[in-house]
Amino acid sequence: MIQGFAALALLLISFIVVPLASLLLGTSSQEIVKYGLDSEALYALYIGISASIIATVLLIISGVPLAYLLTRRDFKGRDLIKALVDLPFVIPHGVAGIALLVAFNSRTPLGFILSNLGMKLEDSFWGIVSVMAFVSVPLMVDALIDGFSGVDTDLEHVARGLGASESETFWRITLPLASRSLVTGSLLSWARGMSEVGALLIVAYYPKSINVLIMERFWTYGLQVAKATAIPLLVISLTTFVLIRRFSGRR
Amino acid sequence: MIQGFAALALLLISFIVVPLASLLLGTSSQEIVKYGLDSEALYALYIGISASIIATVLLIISGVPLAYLLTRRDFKGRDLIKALVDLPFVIPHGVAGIALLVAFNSRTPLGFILSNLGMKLEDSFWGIVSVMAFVSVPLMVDALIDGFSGVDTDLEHVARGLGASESETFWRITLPLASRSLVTGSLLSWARGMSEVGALLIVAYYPKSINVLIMERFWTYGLQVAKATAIPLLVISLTTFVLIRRFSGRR
Amino acid sequence: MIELRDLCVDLGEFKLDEINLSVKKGEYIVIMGPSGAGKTLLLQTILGIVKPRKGRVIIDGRNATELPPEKRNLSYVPQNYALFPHMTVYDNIAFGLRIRGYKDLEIFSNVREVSEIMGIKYLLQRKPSKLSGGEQQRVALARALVVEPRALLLDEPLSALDKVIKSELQRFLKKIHSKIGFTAIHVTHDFLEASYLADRMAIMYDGKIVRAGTLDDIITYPRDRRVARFVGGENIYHGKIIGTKGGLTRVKIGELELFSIYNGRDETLVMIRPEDVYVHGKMGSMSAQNIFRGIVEEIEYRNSAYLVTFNVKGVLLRSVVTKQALEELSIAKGKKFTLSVKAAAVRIISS
Amino acid sequence: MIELRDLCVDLGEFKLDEINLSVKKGEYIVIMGPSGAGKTLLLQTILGIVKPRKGRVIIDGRNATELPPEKRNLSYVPQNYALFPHMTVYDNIAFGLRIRGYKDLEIFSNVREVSEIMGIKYLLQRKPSKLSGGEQQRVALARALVVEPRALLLDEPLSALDKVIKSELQRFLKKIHSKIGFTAIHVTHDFLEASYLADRMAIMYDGKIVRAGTLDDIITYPRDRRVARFVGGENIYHGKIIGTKGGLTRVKIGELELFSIYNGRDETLVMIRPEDVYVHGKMGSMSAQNIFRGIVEEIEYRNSAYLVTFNVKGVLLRSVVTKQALEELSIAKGKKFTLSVKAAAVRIISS
Repeated sequence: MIQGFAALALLLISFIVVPLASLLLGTSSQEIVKYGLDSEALYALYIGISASIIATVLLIISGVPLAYLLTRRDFKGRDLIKALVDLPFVIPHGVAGIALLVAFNSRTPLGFILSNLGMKLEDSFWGIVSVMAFVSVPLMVDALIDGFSGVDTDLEHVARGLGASESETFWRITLPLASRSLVTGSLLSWARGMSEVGALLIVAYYPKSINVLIMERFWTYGLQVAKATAIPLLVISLTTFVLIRRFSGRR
Repeated sequence: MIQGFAALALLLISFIVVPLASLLLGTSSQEIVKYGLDSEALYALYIGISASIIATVLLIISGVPLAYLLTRRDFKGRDLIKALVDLPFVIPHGVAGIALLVAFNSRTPLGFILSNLGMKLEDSFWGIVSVMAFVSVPLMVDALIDGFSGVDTDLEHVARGLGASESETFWRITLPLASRSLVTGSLLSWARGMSEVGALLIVAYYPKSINVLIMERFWTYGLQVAKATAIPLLVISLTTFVLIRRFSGRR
Repeated sequence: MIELRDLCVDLGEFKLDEINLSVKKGEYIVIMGPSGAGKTLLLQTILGIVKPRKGRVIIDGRNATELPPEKRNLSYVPQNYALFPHMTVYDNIAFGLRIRGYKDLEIFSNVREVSEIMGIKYLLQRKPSKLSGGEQQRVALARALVVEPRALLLDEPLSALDKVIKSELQRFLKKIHSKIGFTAIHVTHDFLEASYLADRMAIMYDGKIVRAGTLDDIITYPRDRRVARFVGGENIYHGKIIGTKGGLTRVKIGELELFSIYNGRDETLVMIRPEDVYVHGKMGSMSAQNIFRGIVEEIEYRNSAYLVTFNVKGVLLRSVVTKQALEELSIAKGKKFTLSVKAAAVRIISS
Repeated sequence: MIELRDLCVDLGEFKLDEINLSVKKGEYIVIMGPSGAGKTLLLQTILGIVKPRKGRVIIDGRNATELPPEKRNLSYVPQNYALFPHMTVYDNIAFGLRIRGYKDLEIFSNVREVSEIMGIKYLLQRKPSKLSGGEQQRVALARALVVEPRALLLDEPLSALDKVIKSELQRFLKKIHSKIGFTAIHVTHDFLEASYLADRMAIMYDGKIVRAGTLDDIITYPRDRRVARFVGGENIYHGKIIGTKGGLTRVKIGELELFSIYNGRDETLVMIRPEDVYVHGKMGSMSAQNIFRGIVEEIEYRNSAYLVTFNVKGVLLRSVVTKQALEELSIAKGKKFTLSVKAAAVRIISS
């Protein structure tokens, strides 16, 4: 049995490794410099990276409270909210873009207010941020739920008994002990933002982020140019991946 | 502290709920019938659904052995393989498509063999299957790893002592007890396949699967038509989501 | 002083049902019971983590039922000690003082003092993960005691420890208590631990305190079959009250007739503790009201003593015997001995 | 018959180091040791789940070291019983027979027979999750015994159980063993459990068997301080050999001088088990070589008996005393008594 198992397992591993290796090894450094690091590509990288960072920061600010409440408070509808958080996992990417556009485009009341505040959704930097935040919600919140669940509530009970209020306990005990999960969640959420393209093609083609640029170059110039353009992004993703595994203690 | 936390948490939840609700509630049934259930859309749904099912079946066949080996055998490089399995998580979707195309297009030796076997990658049904399988690998394998890890090895040891070989033990004890995880993994992997669009736009625009069709209609006819086309897919995704949560015993 | 009045709590599968208990200043109370009896829940309710559905928690005469935990001044010592893993031992002990806004110098001298008492001065700069189980317990006690709490709430502080370390820590706990004289509410499922440490004990079943009192009160008159079994009663029988004679109750167990000083109804349970069955070599002066002959059926070694099972008219009666007695009386399987049991040792348990 | 010869295993933080042990047919062997000693690893190596780095496992005279578990015919009963949760009790018990290709009718009659012996016929159609701890243990034993294994490997089958249930199951295990006479290798950290069940026992520390023998062998002469502590030695002292006299060794503990039948070097450890310290009311005929007076310092209740601490010239000596003796001799704090210890009970442990 084990030999057969090993053969099938090897097949699956190759299916992941071969494409990535072909892409990384099959591109010359001249091509990478020419198409992957030209000013348009660098600007698109900058847009992608900065939008994803901002999306992640927004998710930290709103996700930490949500995850804390979900792990420390027992309230009606808690299970429903836990489910809602995971919804973006299964929403097809294009559909997610359409949903954001339907809800927040500048002709909707909410979108109107936001666009007057300089946060227009369509073809804008804030549109990119919204898309990235939307798809990353479950990653951030689930990592934080794991983190807060991993903090023994007895530690908090002891702290309370020693005179610390709930908020003192949160800042001195709970959050510091969940900090690894916060880092993991942030990296995951940042990486997920950087990987999205389907929803971006709908909500914010412009300003051109790196993912959109890769698609555009594939359609305009073909595989050769697109693959060179993709290399720097792939390297960034792989680096993030290594960091994620380090901080989450492997996995 | 708790009031502030609750406010921020509510903001995040609305950010998920409002777009999906707007999309579902803001589309009339006439529109859905006209654009979401016309023959082109139904055919595209059929393509998407069947490709995703086949991708999932292939992942079961190769993922079960891989996950079993990863949880039951201690070998050099096991941690590396566990890491490789998770790689598709962080690969930007467009880049994943490009990588698959670079490795398996019909001008590469491997792609040449495959296309002679009727499994050409570019703009073909098998291309769709490949893309969907690639992005779903971590979901399937991680679910199975969870499942197999959850089976107490003492059960297997007892069975071995009672005279069952490793393969008898696998089929009679281990796999039956991991069956929930197999179902969860399959649903997750199927749903992930159904959600992909970026890589499809690169590898297999044709035959037009539902995700590609939604993009095309958005670019050609605009938001109104695209959103109606998206509704059936969204409903399917939400149903799958409910099933996943049922089988994974809420997660 | 801590008083619990009619405390009722419902929390999923656990509950507390009309708990009444008062703990005097300096007293060491141990609450026993099997797992699932609600012992931890009781501590959490006293601490203020869990709000009761009904009833009151009164601390030093003041109704504390609605106070949050941080206003109660009770130190909690959970089973795993819950040392803050991201702080050194010093910072762990200093935590409560820092929260109270003490100055660094005061904190320093307080931590020093308590670490000296606990014998953990050499540990102050270490992280909790580097400590042994015994060291962790001492640190947890130091952290709990340095804030001079109204009471210590200890949740199974000795389980999950090796037998040898456990008995060392038990002695340490007793020593520290007699030295500092803190008030303690200690929860355990181990009767031996309780009998060693407790000034007074209470036994819980299904969220209720079914028996409270001193060790002597409880082992001599458990009042309830579960309590009898819990505190190690070995000889428990179904009996029948058949009358009275000379102010004593006559009770029959199978063919064996015994006198008891207790009263009871018709059908009843009868308990005789193994330490109350005396074995005699020759007829001497015996003050006991129940004297009969028994044949040795089995001899088991148990904890530096022997548990000898006698067959008395078909009734199996266990007696604790020392090695010395085993030798002096030449007790062996099949031999016959005179046994005596006082009427006061034949407990009638009507439940 | 199972023989282990020079067995060495390395598995992460656990190891086995030159294990030698032989278990006769029908023998009940208990292996004791603190957690982390390698007890479970030893069972897994015998079962064949773990391959040894060196040494051999010989089953009924045949080298089984390279055999996979399914060819060894050893039944494993792990701590949690590991009943197959997706099968009924009947299918659990039938599992081994089905694997062996028995016909349905044979399976039926075999399962019936073993369930009758175990008293679990009424459970056959239930799922394991519906069973109590005691029922689970019986089912696990039935499943293990129905295939008539060469030996049963039991891994802490009684820990994680309530005290009361635990002692019931202990008795059941002993009864079944004397009825069926299977060979058993039973692992535990509980000395009381071991002393109740074992024909012979072995004590493990750090992957080594440091002492093996009968209960008597081990408690009377543990040979090693850790073993002495493990088997409940209370009186362990640093002593000094000061010579011999009349064929006996003279050993000094503080100011107290004792005779021992054992030999030893200069500085040594001396152990006197609490059951070997006899207390006398009046001078009578005493055969013991060591007779001295001691003052009662403390009396502790322990497990239906009393542990009395005597101060003898500054040395604290604990003795087990029954309630009967406590009364008859009027033992109380501060009173003085004559104590005797045989020269054979003064163990010299040179380690």
